[in-house]
Amino acid sequence: MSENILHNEQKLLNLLEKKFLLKESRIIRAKRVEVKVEPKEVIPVLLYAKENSGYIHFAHMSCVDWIEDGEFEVVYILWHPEEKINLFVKTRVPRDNGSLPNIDFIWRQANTYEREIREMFGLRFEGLEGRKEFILEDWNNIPPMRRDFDTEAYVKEVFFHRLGREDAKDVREKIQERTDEELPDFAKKYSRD
Amino acid sequence: MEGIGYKILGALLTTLLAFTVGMFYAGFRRKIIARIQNRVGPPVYQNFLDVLKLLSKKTSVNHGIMQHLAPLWLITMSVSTLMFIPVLKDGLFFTNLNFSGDLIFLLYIMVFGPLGMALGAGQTGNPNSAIGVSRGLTQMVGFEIPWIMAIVALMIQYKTTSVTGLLDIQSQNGTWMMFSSPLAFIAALLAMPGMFRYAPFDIVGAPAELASGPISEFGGKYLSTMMTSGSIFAFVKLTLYVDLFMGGASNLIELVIKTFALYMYPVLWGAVSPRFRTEQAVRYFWGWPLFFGFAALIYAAF
Amino acid sequence: MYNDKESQKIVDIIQNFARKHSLFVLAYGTGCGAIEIPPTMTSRYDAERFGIRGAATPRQADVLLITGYLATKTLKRVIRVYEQMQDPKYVMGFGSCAINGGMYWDSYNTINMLDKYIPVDVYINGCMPRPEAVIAGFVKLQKLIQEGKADGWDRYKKNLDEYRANQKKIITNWVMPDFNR
Amino acid sequence: MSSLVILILIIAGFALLSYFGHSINKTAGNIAVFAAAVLIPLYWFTRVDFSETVSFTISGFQMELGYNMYGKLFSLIVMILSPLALIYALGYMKDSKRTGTFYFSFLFSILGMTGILMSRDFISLFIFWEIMTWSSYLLVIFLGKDVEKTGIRYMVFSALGAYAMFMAIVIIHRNTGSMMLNDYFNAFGNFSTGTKFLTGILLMFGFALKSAVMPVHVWAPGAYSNTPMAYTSVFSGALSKMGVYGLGFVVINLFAHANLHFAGTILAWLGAVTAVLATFSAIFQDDAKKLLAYSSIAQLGYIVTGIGIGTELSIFAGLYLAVLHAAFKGVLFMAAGAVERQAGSTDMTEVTGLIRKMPLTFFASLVAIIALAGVPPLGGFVGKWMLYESLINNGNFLMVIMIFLSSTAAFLYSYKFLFGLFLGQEEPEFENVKEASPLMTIPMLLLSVFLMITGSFPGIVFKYIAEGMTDLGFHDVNWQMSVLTNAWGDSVNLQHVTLSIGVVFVVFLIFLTWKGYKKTYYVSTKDISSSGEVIKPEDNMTYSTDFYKPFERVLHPILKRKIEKYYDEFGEGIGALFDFMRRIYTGNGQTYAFYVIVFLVILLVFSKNIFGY
Repeated sequence: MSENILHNEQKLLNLLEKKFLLKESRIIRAKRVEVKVEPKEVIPVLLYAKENSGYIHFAHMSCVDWIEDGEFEVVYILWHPEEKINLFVKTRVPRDNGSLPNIDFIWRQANTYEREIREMFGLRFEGLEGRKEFILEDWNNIPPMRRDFDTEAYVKEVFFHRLGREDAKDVREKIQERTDEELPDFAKKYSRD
Repeated sequence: MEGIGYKILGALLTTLLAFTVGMFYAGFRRKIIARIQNRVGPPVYQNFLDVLKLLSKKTSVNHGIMQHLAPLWLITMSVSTLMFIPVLKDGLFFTNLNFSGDLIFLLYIMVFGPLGMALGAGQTGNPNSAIGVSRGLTQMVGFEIPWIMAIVALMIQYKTTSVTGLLDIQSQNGTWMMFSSPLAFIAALLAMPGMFRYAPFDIVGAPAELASGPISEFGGKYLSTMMTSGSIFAFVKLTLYVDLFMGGASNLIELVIKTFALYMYPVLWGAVSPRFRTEQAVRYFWGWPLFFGFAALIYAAF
Repeated sequence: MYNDKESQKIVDIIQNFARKHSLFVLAYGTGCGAIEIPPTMTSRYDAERFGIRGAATPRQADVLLITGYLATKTLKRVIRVYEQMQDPKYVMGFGSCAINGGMYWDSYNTINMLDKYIPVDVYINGCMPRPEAVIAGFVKLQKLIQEGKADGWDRYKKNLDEYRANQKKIITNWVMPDFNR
Repeated sequence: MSSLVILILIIAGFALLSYFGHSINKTAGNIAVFAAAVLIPLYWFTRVDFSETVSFTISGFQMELGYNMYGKLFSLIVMILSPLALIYALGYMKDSKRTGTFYFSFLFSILGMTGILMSRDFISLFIFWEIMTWSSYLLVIFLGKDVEKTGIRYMVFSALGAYAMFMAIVIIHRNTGSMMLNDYFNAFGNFSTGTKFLTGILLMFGFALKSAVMPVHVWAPGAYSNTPMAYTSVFSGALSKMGVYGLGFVVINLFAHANLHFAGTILAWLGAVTAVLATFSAIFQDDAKKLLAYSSIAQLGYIVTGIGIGTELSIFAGLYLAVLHAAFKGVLFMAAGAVERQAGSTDMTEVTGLIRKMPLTFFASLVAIIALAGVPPLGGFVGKWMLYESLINNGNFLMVIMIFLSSTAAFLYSYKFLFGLFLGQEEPEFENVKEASPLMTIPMLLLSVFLMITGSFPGIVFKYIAEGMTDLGFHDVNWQMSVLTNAWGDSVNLQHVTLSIGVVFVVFLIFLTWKGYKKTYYVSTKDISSSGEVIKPEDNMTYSTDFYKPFERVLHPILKRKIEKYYDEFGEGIGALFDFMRRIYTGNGQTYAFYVIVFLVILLVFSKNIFGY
């Protein structure tokens, strides 16, 4: 990796570092830049990236539940169509009573992601409009994508299970148990033995 | 009294004939389309099984009296229209009541069923049904005009308005009207696929857009009555065309050959066609068919 | 009456013959199985030779195909569609997802056993079943109809309370119209 | 005293009685109206002597009243439709104010129509014509809606018509020295060509205006839809027929006798164009009343076409359609009124699903719509058949196509009317709508029974038409009770039609209803197949906005713009043209009368200088 190749990435980092108070910033690899900011810095950084640096495409927005730290990490992924660089803007908010600013006035499609995150993680976005119910229907448990939501217990409680699946082991183990059975001819050539 | 007995028997036989022939034609249609698509296709008697199955459904649902009556209006229209069309030129059984109706009457009675059907479809409250009806009525305005022009041309040319009269003229002249007034025949023929509502004019019941349109709330015995009516009506339309333009038929075999030949035209066209939009369909009908209709009228009048 | 072939009346035999050879299929396109239906119906496998044809609305349909996993949200719609169909009606479950949840067995929003919620007459296994398997499933269903054993609709009416209890366990906000046949 | 004078006095008396009755007490007034509705037709049917003539002289002008058979035919419409509409009005106007004025004007317009049909001279014709116009004007502005536009427009156009008629009358008087209608007809052959045309066209203009023929129809949609529906049934059903009555005797007596057929042909063409354009406009209306108003114009177009053609069968068809139109449009306007009263609106994009709430109204409208559409086996078909056959026999093939186009397109608005108001999803908003009171439903049902009977036995109407046509110079008109015959000898036997349709219908009704009777379930209109989605009660799934969008798209390249707009702008143009008249006309009757008198004086004084007679 020569310096030349990472020229654009470095330029972006320098600009952002000069303008904003970044918690952390690094070039992950070529075409990948990551910055970590405070929640209140999110809108300025995104606006700056969009208006001044050419990151006009809002590619994705996702949320990670860091239950150990008691925080949610929200990742905004932007894309520069000419320089072909992904910019990851990461921010952390407290799991309890944390909230983020709404950014759907910058990119309208962010509304969809925000509503999904609101529903799946229970993270609040200030000033986000739209129906509360988005993908889930009549959900009255804790938001299902939180890590303290015990999916398996929920599934065992709510759904029925067909016998034969109760151990829920990997299929390969089941096959392993049957190795002494005679395989049919056509299956032999796919066999691992 | 014996005459009346014969008449009733004849009427029943005619209805049965129309039903059977129509059903087999629909079966052939499915078979032919399947063969064109390189499939085996269902057996030709498949439509009988469909009707029987639908009839044997244990429940049927309606949204009110108009929906209950809608299939009834359709089948009443089909059977009554059949009663006023000479199926054979001089059969004992198949003359029915054709002496007491004429072409204008036939045109109007043919609308009786679709109107009732539209009312029934309207009562279901399904938006797809209403959209289908709106499309269907619009399409009707489209194809009726060239078809009426063709008929009026015949009527003005031969100075009679009854089907029987036109049949007599054809047997007297020894020529079919498709040869003696070809322009009218072309106009009527071009309007015909619209009447059959096969592709590319299947805009009313377009399953992919409208979930089968007006009939989307009809099931069980209602749907089976509609299918019965549809097959009878297909036969009626074909027979009317044969009577008007192809000199009628003096026995059943001739009738079947002529109607089947005529039936192949919308079927084969439909088998290889996508679907028109409504306004495209109407513009089609108000294009060349209308031109030929005018030409036929001018030919007939001067 | 439908328990064994000997006790069928002649009317039933005729009716079952017609029902067997005329299956109007409503493909409820959930999951990946929906893509298996077009090849089944078109030139390559041509299901129409068995009298199987598509129906656009539940009112006209005989067979409801559940082609894959069912999310709880979709289940509500499926139940609605199933109840709108006219008796006798049959259900076919496609693939392991419909049978036991398949790879989504531990998802918080995917049901695992379809037959606890609506009566299933035929399951086709596979992930996804190929069109040959689908046709084999149809043939099996035809056989069951012929013998009068495809009586899921009857079971549903008889055990409505049980089915309702299972359905309401998942669909907490129950706002469906009544099913009172 | 003569029975004719007594009839007029009775109607006038009842008008005053109901006016004063209503100013004392509503019940008293209603009793007076009910008595009028019963006694006037009773007197007409039992006591009026149709061979009687009354003549008297007022200031040198000889006037004569007396029925001929042609007038009797139209009187039949008036005498059957108006009482039913009066009874309907008792229900319809129950909660409104100023009912006294309403019934007074209503009865006076009946008086005007009755008078017109028994006038044998131009002076009394003109007087009664004006009585009819004034009283109907009062009813057009009765609700106070849109007076600026529709009221003034109606007034201006009526005044134009009146001027035209009056000019014709003055010219005729100059030429013949008599005011008698018959003298005019007899002398017509000896007139100079200019006079023939001038009198004929002026009279035709006056009459065509009332029957809303194409260039002068602009007043009609607004006037029909703004009037209280109880009166609109008479307005459209009977009052517009006065124009047809006039056109009939002008066209047939003058042009046919003086071999001026082409004038009739022009009239027929105007009728056909009216029918097509008005039908297209009706299709795109969202208000049921407006739809019916345009439909009335279209139907009057058929009638005018029939009369304009001038052959025996076509006039027969035109007159038959006139009778039938009175019946079915009467029912439809009454039904629209019932819906308006019960559900609060006639906007077809709002009102849906009243069929189970108002079954009787629906049934009556269904019958009327089937008759309107001309579908066998109801009475409308008979008129349509005769009209087509007469046109085809006559070789007017382009006109046939236009009429066919119009009546095929009529299915569109026919369906839209029924679907928009009665079918579609049932909304909780209209949960508490009740069927209209028997006072309103019974007149509708009576008229629909009439429509059903005429489907198989149109002879009951033919009888009067054949009698009436003898006065127009067609003797020995062939008619049979239930067989229609055209000039080429082709026929339709209506009893066979009705019988076969009836038998098939009943057979399959039994089959469909009995087969699995216990397994047929009723479900609500919210239970529809909508991809499994559960429709909430407040969700309205009815497709009623832009209902004929495909058709609009079809017509778009032909007309290049929306038809309503075209009509509106046409109306606006005419309105602007007569804008100066609004300054002259204050919109009240006295100034109008004053102007008419001034005009009369000017004409009488200067007519020699103007026309050179």
